[in-house]
Amino acid sequence: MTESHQQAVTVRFFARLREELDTDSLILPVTPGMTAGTLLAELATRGGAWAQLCGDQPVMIAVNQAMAKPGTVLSGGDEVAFFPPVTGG
Amino acid sequence: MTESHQQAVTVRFFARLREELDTDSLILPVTPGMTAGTLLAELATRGGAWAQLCGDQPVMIAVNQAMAKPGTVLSGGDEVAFFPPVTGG
Amino acid sequence: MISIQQQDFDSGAEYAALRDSGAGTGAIVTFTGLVRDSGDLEGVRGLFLEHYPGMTEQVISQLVEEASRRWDVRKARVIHRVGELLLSDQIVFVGVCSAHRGDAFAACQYIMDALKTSAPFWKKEITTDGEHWVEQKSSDLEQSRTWE
Amino acid sequence: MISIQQQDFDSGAEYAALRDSGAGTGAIVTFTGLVRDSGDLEGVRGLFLEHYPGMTEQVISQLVEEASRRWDVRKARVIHRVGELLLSDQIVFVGVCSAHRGDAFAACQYIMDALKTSAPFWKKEITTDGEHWVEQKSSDLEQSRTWE
Repeated sequence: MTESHQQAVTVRFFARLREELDTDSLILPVTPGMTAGTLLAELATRGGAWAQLCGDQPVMIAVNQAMAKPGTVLSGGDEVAFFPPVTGG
Repeated sequence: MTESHQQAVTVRFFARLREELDTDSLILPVTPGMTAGTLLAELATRGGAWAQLCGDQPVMIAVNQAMAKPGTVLSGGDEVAFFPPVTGG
Repeated sequence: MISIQQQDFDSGAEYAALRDSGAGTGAIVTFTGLVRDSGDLEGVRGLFLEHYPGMTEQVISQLVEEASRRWDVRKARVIHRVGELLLSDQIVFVGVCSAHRGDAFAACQYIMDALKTSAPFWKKEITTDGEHWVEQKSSDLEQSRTWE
Repeated sequence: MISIQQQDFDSGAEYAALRDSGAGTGAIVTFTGLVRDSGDLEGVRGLFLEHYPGMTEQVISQLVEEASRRWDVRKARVIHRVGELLLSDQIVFVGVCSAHRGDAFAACQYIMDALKTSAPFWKKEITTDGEHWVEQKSSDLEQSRTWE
């Protein structure tokens, strides 16, 4: 099944998550009203390293390159990113 | 009358005070127990521009190049300085 | 102006550019962060810094805007390096020009504190025994919250 | 190191010297003060700075010692110019190296705030209409008291 751009989101991973999931990015379908938190929970059900997305360690969320919360509602075309707490500077 | 070094203090003036008193420094006799404040009051009795030493504008005091208070007791050989609040930096 | 770059920067040249910010500037505060042994691991040789291209620049630019709303900021400059860095290398530069020193100190420290907790950079320590992602320090979070 | 001098200074060279302070340094904060129109008088062309030779160095050196007692200070540098200065000229430089950024910011700002109220320097503004001794600002006194 092909998803049109309007019904899909790009999901990106960074740093430790990117390494442990062995994944830079995914294109996933998005359903109306779906939140970043729901997407995260869905990914966690993949098991293995993915389970940590809903584990003890905090996961930060960005939507369209701005910090977001689990409750942020997603739309087709959005870029969603999941990453560990930042440690720059 | 000649004062020995042990019974005299050097008094220095800076900035606005130096200009208005038209005086860089003085050598003055010091009596036992004399304080910086007493010396200041004595100088103020000279009248004219000197009266401002006990006037409305604050006068700061240093003894031997360290900030001091009117109550600081003077000894022969001390260097006493009077100046306006500082404005560096 | 905000730069994310692999190459080193010249703090002297950055200062000179900040100074050229008009007659109203009375105070320039700069912060430079260097790679040091964090003390968490033995035998640290250096760091690898990853970032989220695009978002990083956007977040820092919002921090500079927020600082400019809170304080008098005549000019601000942020440089953050990414990639591999060795001990004592420069990592980050934040420079702020202001009319007054209190504003320059506060704006510079605010940008730096907020960058630490909200700009998407991640550090990996490279030690003689291998690599290790650095965990966020709770002291950085607390320092950033003092500005809220 | 503390210098009171008529000649200008090179902030880039001062930064480079501070950076050369050992592997424990993680943060360098510098403050530079420039001559600006204080707004108290019209047509300011520059400043004349007088100081109390000997006492000035002693007071600043005590401020640096006090800062080193309160915070982690690996290296500190203070330069203050005296004599005639023009608008936009550099007046003062304070640079501090520390392991941590909070300490570097605090020590640098403390030294600068305390210098403003306790180091014997006096500024005279030179305007197109004549000269005028600058009065101490109550905001400087208050800023210095926040450290007590």
